[in-house]
Amino acid sequence: MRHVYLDHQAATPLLPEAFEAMKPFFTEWFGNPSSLHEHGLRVREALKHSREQMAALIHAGSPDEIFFTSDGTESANLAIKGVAYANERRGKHLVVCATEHPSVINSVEFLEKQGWTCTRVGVDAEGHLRLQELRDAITPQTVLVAVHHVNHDIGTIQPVAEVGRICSEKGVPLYVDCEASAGWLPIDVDAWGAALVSFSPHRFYGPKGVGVLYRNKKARLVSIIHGGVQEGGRRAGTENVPAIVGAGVAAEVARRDLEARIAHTRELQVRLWDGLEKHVGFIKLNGPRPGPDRISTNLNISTEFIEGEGQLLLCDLNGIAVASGSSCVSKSLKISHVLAAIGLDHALAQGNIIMTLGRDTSVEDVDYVVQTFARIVEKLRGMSPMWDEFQRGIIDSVIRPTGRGKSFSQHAADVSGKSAH
Amino acid sequence: MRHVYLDHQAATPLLPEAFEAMKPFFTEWFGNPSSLHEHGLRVREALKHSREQMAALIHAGSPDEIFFTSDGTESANLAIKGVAYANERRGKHLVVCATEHPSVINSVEFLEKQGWTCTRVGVDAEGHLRLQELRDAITPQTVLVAVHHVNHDIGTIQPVAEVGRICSEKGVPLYVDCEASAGWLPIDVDAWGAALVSFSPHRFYGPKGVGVLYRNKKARLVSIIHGGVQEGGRRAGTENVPAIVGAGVAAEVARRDLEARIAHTRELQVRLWDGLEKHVGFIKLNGPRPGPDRISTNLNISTEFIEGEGQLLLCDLNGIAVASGSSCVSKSLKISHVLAAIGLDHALAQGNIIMTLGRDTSVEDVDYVVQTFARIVEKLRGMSPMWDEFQRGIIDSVIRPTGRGKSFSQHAADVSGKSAH
Amino acid sequence: MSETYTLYNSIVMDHFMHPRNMGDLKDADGVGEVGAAACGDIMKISLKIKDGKIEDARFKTFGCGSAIASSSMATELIKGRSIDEAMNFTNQEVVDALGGLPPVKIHCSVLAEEALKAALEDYIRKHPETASKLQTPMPAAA
Amino acid sequence: MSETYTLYNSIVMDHFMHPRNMGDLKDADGVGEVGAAACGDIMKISLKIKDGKIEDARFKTFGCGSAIASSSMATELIKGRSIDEAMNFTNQEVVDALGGLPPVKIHCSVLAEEALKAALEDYIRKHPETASKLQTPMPAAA
Ligand SMILES: Cc1ncc(COP(=O)(O)O)c(C=O)c1O
Ligand SMILES: Cc1ncc(COP(=O)(O)O)c(C=O)c1O
Repeated sequence: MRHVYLDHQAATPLLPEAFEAMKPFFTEWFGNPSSLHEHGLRVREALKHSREQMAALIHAGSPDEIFFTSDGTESANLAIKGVAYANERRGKHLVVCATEHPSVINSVEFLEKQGWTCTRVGVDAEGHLRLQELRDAITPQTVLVAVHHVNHDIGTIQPVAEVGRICSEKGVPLYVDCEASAGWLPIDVDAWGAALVSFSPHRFYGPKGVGVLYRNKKARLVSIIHGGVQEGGRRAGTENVPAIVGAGVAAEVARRDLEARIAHTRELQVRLWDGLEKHVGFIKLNGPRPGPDRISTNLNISTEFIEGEGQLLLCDLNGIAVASGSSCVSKSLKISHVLAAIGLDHALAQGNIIMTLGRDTSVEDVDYVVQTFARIVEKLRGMSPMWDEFQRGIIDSVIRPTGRGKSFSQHAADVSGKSAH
Repeated sequence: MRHVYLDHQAATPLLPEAFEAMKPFFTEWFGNPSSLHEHGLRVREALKHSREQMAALIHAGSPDEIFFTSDGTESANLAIKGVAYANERRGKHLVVCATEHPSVINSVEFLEKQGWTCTRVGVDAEGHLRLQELRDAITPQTVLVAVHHVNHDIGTIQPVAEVGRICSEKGVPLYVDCEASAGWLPIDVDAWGAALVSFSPHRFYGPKGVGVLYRNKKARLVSIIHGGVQEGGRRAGTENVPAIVGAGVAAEVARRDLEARIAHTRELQVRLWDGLEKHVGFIKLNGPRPGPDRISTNLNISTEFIEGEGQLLLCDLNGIAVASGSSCVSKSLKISHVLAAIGLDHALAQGNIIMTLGRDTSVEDVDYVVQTFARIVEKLRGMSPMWDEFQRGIIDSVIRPTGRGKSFSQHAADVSGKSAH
Repeated sequence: MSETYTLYNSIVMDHFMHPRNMGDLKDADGVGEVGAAACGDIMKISLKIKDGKIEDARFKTFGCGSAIASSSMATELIKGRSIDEAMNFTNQEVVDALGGLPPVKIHCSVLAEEALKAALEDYIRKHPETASKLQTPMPAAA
Repeated sequence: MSETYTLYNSIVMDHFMHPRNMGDLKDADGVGEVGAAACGDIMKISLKIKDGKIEDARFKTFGCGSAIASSSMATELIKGRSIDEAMNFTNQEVVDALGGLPPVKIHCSVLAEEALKAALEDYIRKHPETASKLQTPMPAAA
């Protein structure tokens, strides 16, 4: 059986060259960067080099603006809370996009419990932030605007440069979560006028266990993990040296291969979506069409009349690894707040699958997925009472309405006695 | 030149068997544990196994009581803030020992800025927590008592079981920072009645990038890094799978080798201190004598009339890696707050060196260190105006007072115009 | 696929991959369709009842793997039972027969119980004469 | 030791490992001993002065590597200078000659300057006749 990994948004294999670079730091150069002797100083050099590699990837002015954390989540927490706490006396208002990742949304909710207020700016049906709404949301008390570069769920590329212009006009620092874009799209912190940018190298073939936070020297930031004076006093705790070294290599390779990676995945993305659209009926692409508004790696699709987990399981049984709902929170089995924010019909949100391509995905992989997925959908529709009821005109399709029957949501509400949403 | 690594408190080399276990998780089993497909489920199993290994090391009742963080610092932050926030409505008072690690002390200081109050319980001249003072410090508003097992600086073993009895009598949860003891001393969370225990496998030959927090099911704890639902909702963020796997192996080996490690390092500790005491005059051991009150790996010594960094540098130039002051904060070059808390004379705090032994340290290593250190001290005293002035009766020794001359501190104050402390 | 790393145990996976009694019954004597508001799953069970006994059962399910497995198992278990026995059927039987479900998925077995009860109620509604013979009082409509 | 990984640059390391002018001068014409309250370092400089010129200089230092290197370098730089020139000596000369110091260690070079000035003041105190000839006014005592 063919094995096709289409969950690059959740994890990527470590680059062999990154692993090679990491190896000596486990058993040989194992020192603590805080130590003042040879063992410490050697690894301190290695951290410095990685900082330079990170700075280059995002066009940061100086490696001193790069801080290492443990992952993208911690970087997001540090950006949000670290700026909020640092500016507590200036104001206690934040503005975020409604479709931020939970690491941003939940950090904000935590601050709200501590007396901050937050405005969540809505998105259109394709997930684009409403710029005017954002502009209007900023008040003299606003100390931070947070907008992600690419949506982790539906692949929408946000107008970050425009947001940056609004922020600099209003004099409010901008934080951009680049977890879903770093290594896959060009990032230029200066061109955007971003005060903070976060990302995590494990999303572009770096190791797990390290996150990055860029902070422009002018932006005020206090630490949220307290202790020693590591990372310029902004992140206490013994640095994960091997991972930081490997992450540096991954950043360098990503920078070198960026154009090729984009071209390769874009071609496959188009082929995959075209194939699915052709061979699976009643299927919808969530987020923008493949093109300048969508990252080249992500396809978020809704297949009508069947549910997502079954699709995921049958994919897995056929060697295909995919995600459903919001990849990072799929454990909770809740429908992603992103799909809710774009106003996706409940019937379609239920049948959600996310496929994310990578540098090793091939044309053959894509063709196998199209074929296999069409069979899977057929099988699941054969089991689904909704498909049957659609055939019999009892319920209607959302994707291609026939004008016959009631809506899925209405039907679901009728049989469950409660509203489905 | 012989190379002797005596900074095991700052870092240890990764066990080869731990590294072997980690390897496949970088490039082959690279999945995200949150993923519902094969790649995710495989690594989810691996996390579970490591949790069992951690639970066994500290005699935890269930692997579900083990949470993975990024390091000991984060674990300490989570223990302190996570309990404080969870019990906010019950009370806002904490009790900690004055000689806790900065990750505890600075977490507490952060909470103090947010309206909590904290009592710091003093220690005696050897660093033992004053039990009666601790008992008196607990009020009906106290929501947490934090006491470390072993002091990171001077190796004092605290009467944790007694503290546990006081805490259960008073009905207050106890958090024990075991960073400096885990893997080197037996830990029994149930016998202690500890609600929370933290440690970091990189201190006992595990990898960097992972910390552990044990939390008894009955203790209330909320998360401090917000985002996804990883780690039972108590620590969001993609898990550092390879490190967690390697840490499990390190815990298992530590448990197996514990007795042997203790016996080996104790023998070397005694030999090293005896040798230094014999060959270097005017030298003092800080903390308890080698024996039941001191961890077997640590020697914290003060050498009179010379300063610590020079000793450290000359050691390094002779292939010997040691620490000075508080190993984790030596970058700041400040005298450790632990040495201040035991009331160590400023003259002695200045000349502070910490040597920590490991499983690979040999008798020959120790003898080389004794010899070399004696030469280093001689060289530095030859350069020191204080040594000269002591010979001439202008200043006196703290360690072996002659009754002639003024104190070092007085002299330092006279020449600098300000008090030296 | 790996044999070892699956989301559910091997019984659940088997019922998901090879569902028993999947489909509709042409001349069903009772049909129940229920939905779970919490997760959005929908389950439909059709029964063939003769001489007070469940002769045949079929299901259709819109839902996750454990929902499909739960309805497959429920229809297997229920065949051959009397209406009275069927009225006392509980989701725990499904859970046990499946060798356990993850805690977050127990509601799938509850849905199977509800679909079965709804089908039985439908039958009783259509055959009021059977109601009086029941030992178990009819549950209030869901 | 590694050649590459040292706390200070190679000039500083060289002056730390092989300090120049270490010791005391038997018949010193001026001696200054100063301490840094911040870090606890203590530095002592002795001068031999003839015909208004610093003929020889020696140091003793209780302090970190950069303090030892700073005093070694300061004594090297100062030899042969006139009292007037020496009075204008600044710590920056030490920093530059050492090829730079970490920011947190700049105070070591300041201490060297202070020790030198203290020694000069001691000389002038003992030789009040020289004071009038000075172009640089004597700094206020530290
Ligand atoms: C007692 C103690 N607690 C906590 C820490 C912090 O641990 P880590 O360096 O793993 O973040 C240390 C570090 O040395 C320590 O000694
Ligand atoms: C946009 C975005 N931000 C933040 C995160 C959290 O990153 P991590 O999983 O590295 O903690 C994710 C995770 O997928 C993400 O997609």
